[in-house]
Amino acid sequence: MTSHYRTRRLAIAALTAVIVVGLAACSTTVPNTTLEPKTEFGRAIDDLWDTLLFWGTIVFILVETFLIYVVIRYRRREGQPAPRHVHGNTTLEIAWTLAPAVILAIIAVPTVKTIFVTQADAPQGSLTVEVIGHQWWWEFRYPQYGVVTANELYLPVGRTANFVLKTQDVLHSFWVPQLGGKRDLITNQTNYLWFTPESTYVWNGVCVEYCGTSHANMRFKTFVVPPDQFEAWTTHQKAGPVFMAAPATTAPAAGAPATQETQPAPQASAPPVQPQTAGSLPTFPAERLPVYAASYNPVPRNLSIGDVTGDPARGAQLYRTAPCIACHVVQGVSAGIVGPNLTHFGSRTSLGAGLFPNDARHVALWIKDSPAMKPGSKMPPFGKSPAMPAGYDDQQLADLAAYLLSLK
Amino acid sequence: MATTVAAPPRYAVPHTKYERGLWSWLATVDHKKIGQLYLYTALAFFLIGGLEALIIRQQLKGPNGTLVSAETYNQLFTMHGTTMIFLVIMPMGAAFFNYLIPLQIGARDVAFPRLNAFSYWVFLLGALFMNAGWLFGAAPDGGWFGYAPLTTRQFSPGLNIDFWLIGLQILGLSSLAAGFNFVTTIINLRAPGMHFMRMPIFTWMSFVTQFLLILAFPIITVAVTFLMLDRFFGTNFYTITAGADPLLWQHLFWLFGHPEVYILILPAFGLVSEVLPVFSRKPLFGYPVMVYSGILIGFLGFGVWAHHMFAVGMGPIADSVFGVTTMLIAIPTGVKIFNWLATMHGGSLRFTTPMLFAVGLIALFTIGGISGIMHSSPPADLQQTDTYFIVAHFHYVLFGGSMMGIFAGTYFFFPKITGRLMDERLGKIHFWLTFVGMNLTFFPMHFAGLNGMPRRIYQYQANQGWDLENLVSTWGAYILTLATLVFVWNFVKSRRSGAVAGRDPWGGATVEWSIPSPPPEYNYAVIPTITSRYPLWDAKSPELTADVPHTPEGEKRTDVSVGGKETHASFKGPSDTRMASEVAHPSAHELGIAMPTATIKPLLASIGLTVMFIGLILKNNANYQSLWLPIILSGVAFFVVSLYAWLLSPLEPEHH
Amino acid sequence: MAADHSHSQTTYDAHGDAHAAEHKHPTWKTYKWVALILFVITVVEVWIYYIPSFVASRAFVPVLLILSAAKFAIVVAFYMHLKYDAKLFRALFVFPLLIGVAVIISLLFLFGQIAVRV
Amino acid sequence: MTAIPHTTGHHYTTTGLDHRKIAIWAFIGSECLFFGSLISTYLIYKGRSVVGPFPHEAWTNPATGETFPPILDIPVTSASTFVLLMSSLFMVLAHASVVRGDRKYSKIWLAATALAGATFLGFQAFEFTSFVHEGLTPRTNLFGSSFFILTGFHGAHVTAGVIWLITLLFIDFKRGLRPADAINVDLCALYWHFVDVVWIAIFTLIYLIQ
Ligand code: HEA
Ligand code: HEA
Ligand code: CUA
Ligand SMILES: [Cu+2]
Repeated sequence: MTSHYRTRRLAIAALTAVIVVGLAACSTTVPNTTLEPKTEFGRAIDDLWDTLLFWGTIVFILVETFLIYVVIRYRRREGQPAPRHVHGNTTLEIAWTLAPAVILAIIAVPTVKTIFVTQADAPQGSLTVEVIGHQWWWEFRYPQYGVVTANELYLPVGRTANFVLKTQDVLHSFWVPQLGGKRDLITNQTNYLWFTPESTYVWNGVCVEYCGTSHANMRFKTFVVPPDQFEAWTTHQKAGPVFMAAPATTAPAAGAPATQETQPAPQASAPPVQPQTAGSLPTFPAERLPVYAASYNPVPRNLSIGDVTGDPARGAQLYRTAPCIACHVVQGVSAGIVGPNLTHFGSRTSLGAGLFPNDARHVALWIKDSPAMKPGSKMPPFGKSPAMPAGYDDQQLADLAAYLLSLK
Repeated sequence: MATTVAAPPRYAVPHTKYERGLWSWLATVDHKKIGQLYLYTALAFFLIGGLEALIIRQQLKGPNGTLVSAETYNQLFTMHGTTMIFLVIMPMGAAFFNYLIPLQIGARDVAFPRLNAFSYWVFLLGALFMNAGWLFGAAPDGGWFGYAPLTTRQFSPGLNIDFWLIGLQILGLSSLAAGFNFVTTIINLRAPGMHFMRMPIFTWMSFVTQFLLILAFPIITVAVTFLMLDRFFGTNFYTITAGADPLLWQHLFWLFGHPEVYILILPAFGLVSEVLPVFSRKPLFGYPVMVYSGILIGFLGFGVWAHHMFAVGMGPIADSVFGVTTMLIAIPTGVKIFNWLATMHGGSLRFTTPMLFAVGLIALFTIGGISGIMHSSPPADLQQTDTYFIVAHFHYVLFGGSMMGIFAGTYFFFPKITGRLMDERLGKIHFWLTFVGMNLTFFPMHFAGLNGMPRRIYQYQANQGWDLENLVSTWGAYILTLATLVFVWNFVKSRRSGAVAGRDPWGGATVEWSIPSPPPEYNYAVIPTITSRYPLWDAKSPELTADVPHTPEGEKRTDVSVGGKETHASFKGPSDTRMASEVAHPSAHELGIAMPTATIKPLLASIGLTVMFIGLILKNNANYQSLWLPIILSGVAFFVVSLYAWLLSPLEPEHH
Repeated sequence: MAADHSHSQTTYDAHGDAHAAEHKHPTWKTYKWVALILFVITVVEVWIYYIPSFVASRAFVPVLLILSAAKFAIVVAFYMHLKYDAKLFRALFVFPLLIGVAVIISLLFLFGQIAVRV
Repeated sequence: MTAIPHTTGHHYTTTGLDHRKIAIWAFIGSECLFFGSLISTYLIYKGRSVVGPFPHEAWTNPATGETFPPILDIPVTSASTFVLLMSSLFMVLAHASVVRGDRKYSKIWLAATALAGATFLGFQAFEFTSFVHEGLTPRTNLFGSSFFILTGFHGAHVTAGVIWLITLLFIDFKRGLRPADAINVDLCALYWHFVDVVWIAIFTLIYLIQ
């Protein structure tokens, strides 16, 4: 019945809980933390956060300690004098009306400053990246380079990236926690967001506006690379698919409808590009990705495929007539614009907007039954099944996968 | 004009078939019965909403949870949020409005008893409609604020959103009707001498809440109507191909949505302000300021809605304005917190269960408020919005604020409602489990959010730095489940066999404690004349109110009837061992008090209304191509007929 | 909403006005004058609508707003006898009206604002 | 007269005002926000329609090449506005007659009010049908949606008012409206005038301002 002991014990318990979880928060096991910003934008916010946290903590400590004091000090005891009966005290009340006002003023001033700083126009000569949200994947366009890619964002370190945010369908929100605040992708509206990555690394990005069934599976990766690697990467991405280099001449501008800004790859340059970038594709090879940036979601138990090895060449033939071409761009081969651009599919580390490793087995399974791999996926299943006797058999699936993965 | 029964006229005997059994509930127009209906319904939905939360937590206990599918999960969090807000806390508020306001202002019923019944039945049917989606495996899945265009037919072709929209529409009608009713009641049925500044603080906060209701709900009604027309009749309000602006929905929704959150908290504040003085044996510190701060909170509440939209790109000016107006709300709210502390300071605190929950609210709501201020700074919010940091904030204000206040109120007024006390031991267990479980569940969410965990995700990958926080949260939820079961057990048990309370088990200060528990149908045999804010303390222990300005010159101190000895300060258990209901009370009829006649018509009207909406939802179902319109029309007809029957029949038995 | 004392005030005022309403209540004459004024204002509104030069001028919108506000106020004051009735009703109507107008204005600002962002 | 409550005659009320009159003013206050939202929506979407027809400008469909005149028809609407204004006059006269206990005129003015309201609805029906013929439906564009729903809701309010008036008229014929019933007419009048002032706002904001 001595609830003030309880209260004290509780306060201690709560405190330890805070410390435990707090430590967890500060340790290096928080790859998506918002508290170790890697851009000027992120730091502006972080400074503000420190102010907020400081004053918040002050208020918290004042209120709670006074509460605990009162609770302990004024518990009803035997033979305790009858309470004094103040019904109010104007000076006091004015005091604790003004005190918060002052604190809020201290918070408000830097807040407004930061608002105008972070929402100013992006500096000249910054890299423009168009971010287009789709249910449930990301399209990234580099108009200045005529590059179109999906779900993996490349940024040069030290150069301001100015994001132009649009959406194909519903609302989404673009967020790389370590690089700064988020901004929504609003239908019939263009939003802007810019920051300057300060160190080369790979960060996770997510969609943070609920956008339907697979909102949780709308992820992407951000590779911040040295400028030269970035240049190399863009040249490479601009070039036709490596595997299809020769045939690409047949349909030079095929990719155009998908990507207005894309100048079709100058064929001459296509072969030379390749050796130069061959071993050193400016990607983090999947196996060398930090664990948090690797994609290794489990495959649904009921979904499997026999272990057949696919043949890229057969896959290539198959692809030309496959339904895939209705939705996907492979520069010089197919021009569908509904799904992600596959021109350099093989150079990506992950599959399905950051869900699975981009390897033969997963790609084959994905083609077999995408909705099973990713709830609500707009890509229909193509594998042979009771429902779809005409669907591809495991061999064909493997061939297609082999071909797509060969598109470095 | 103090009393109303000068030369009582004689009245016809009320229809007895309405007096007991099921009928007495279906046909009741007694604010006390309706209040209880609200209470039980809300408790039931709290269990359901909690169960949904429990499944959510189980799914998120570890990485890549597979308990439920993505589709189910989206339905779960949508219904959890919608249920907790519209089917738990709002009806809990309504329960206390109904039961307490007439008692506290010394009235015999609300201004429009039949409209009051109508409000409840509409609410109940709307709630069932909203949840009917589960039966068709198509529960709403658009989130509790259903952003367009995701909720348009193009992106949500199923029935899910239809259930949500129409359910919301029906619930809105209920809230509006209740709002008009209580505004009128509080303005017009205060007992003689109860000036506004003598009104019990709970009634004051409810008064403010009613204005928030009648001013905020028309806006959501419009927003929802647009979406309904879009989905059922092909208009373009949110059709993106027609150039619609999705922000229209967001602005209209939050224009309602923010006042809504104060609709959720102000009644809780009111309840706590009733509990603290009684168990501190001190008058409420700074009553007038408490009143003004409540009004100010309600008023400011209309000027901050866009703080839910800092990420949509409103531009620096709008962001700054809404950021600052939002911060301002900390001032009146702070005043409340500090005045509560000052009320306890120097008092003689008795830690009964209601008191524990009241103190719990102060401790926990402050945390939620502070995180609220952290959101209110737009750039900072860009890192917080749509993460678990927000989820932490609103559970601290909603659970740590509203629910704590409601629990305090439930334990405090349970004896008045049932005539029996709730078990103190179980009550304390309930409190400590809740307090610990609540913090274990929601405090780690702050860290999960700051570590970049988005909300509304049914799965997350391991090694994102979120595993520990989520594990702790889920264990917290287990403890909360335990706590809730203890509460339910206590509630059921005490209703049957709790200690008999008598009129005034706590030594209360306001008039509702002067009448038997449970009160007779007419509440007050003689309408009391109110001479101060604490009429009972004036009568029983004047020393407590010596310092309170009251009884202006000219008005003599008439003492209100107070229930005998058991109302003495120190709590030694009730001495009156008989239930009020066992004591023979003169019936309203004998006293010649005119009470409204029980009638089923409000229920019928609400059924007509619902049938109408059922017809609408059938519109897009192939099997009902030819039927939906007739159903709607018959619903309308039924509604209109019942309405006329209701309006043209007198409220009370005719004189003769 | 002021102190204890002034509250008793308002309560009783409401009362007083209620009675007063019977005496001070406007007559047929007032009603007909009001009707005439409303009619005239409406005629003016429509008339200026047909003066292209005026429509083009900057004054057009403000003038229309003022005229209709005047009509609005007259009907509310006389036909809804808010001018004569209990102060309470004035509060119940004017407060929401102000919030409503504020909402309209701020929404228009917000949506205009978004349009000019770059 | 507001001091003579009707059904609650023998009940004490704090302010001496009738419950129902307080309630209807609260309702009217609430309606301000309702129509406020509808009007905001119309104004927000003004000029944002991607296809015509438009309220004040002619429009040529680039695809089909057919041209649409400006939709709004000021002369007709001015007429209906005038009718609604007059109905407000009739309403106050009806109320005054009931207060005076003048059975004959109470009936006449109530009928006149209801008739004027019905006429207004007639105008609106005509307006809507002609708009549809000119190619504007609620599904056509943002203007169509926001216009029809705003004015439609106002029309619905007028309809409810007319029904209310007819009910009163019916009672008047059946048992006659006594001065004690003035409150009932008063409530209806308040509602009716409010619907009228809403139209005053709509007429200016939607029809006249281009
Ligand atoms: C009971 C309901 C309730 C209450 C009372 C509040 C109170 C407050 N809320 Fe909260 N809020 C919600 C329910 C509530 N909120 C919900 C449900 C959401 C999420 C909706 C969704 O997205 O699903 C939300 C979201 C939300 C957001 C949007 C976040 C986002 O989505 O990005 C913001 C942003 O400003 C905010 C701010 C505030 C503020 C400033 C207060 C203030 O009123 C708090 C004031 C109180 C205090 C500050 C503490 C006491 C004061 C003192 C001790 C004085 C000294 C203090 C200082 C000087 C700081 N809330
Ligand atoms: C008053 C409001 C309220 C309350 C009380 C709660 C209570 C709880 N909420 Fe809350 N929650 C919201 C309002 C509330 N919530 C809102 C508005 C959202 C946002 C929704 C959205 O994003 O759209 C949300 C979202 C939300 C989420 C985020 C989901 C997501 O974004 O993905 C989570 C996750 O943990 C959560 C957890 C909990 C838990 C564990 C409780 C616990 O406190 C629950 C404790 C109660 C119980 C555990 C009940 C005990 C159950 C039984 C005794 C069994 C019942 C038996 C039968 C029915 C037969 N809630
Ligand atoms: Cu896209 Cu969430
Ligand atoms: Cu808010």
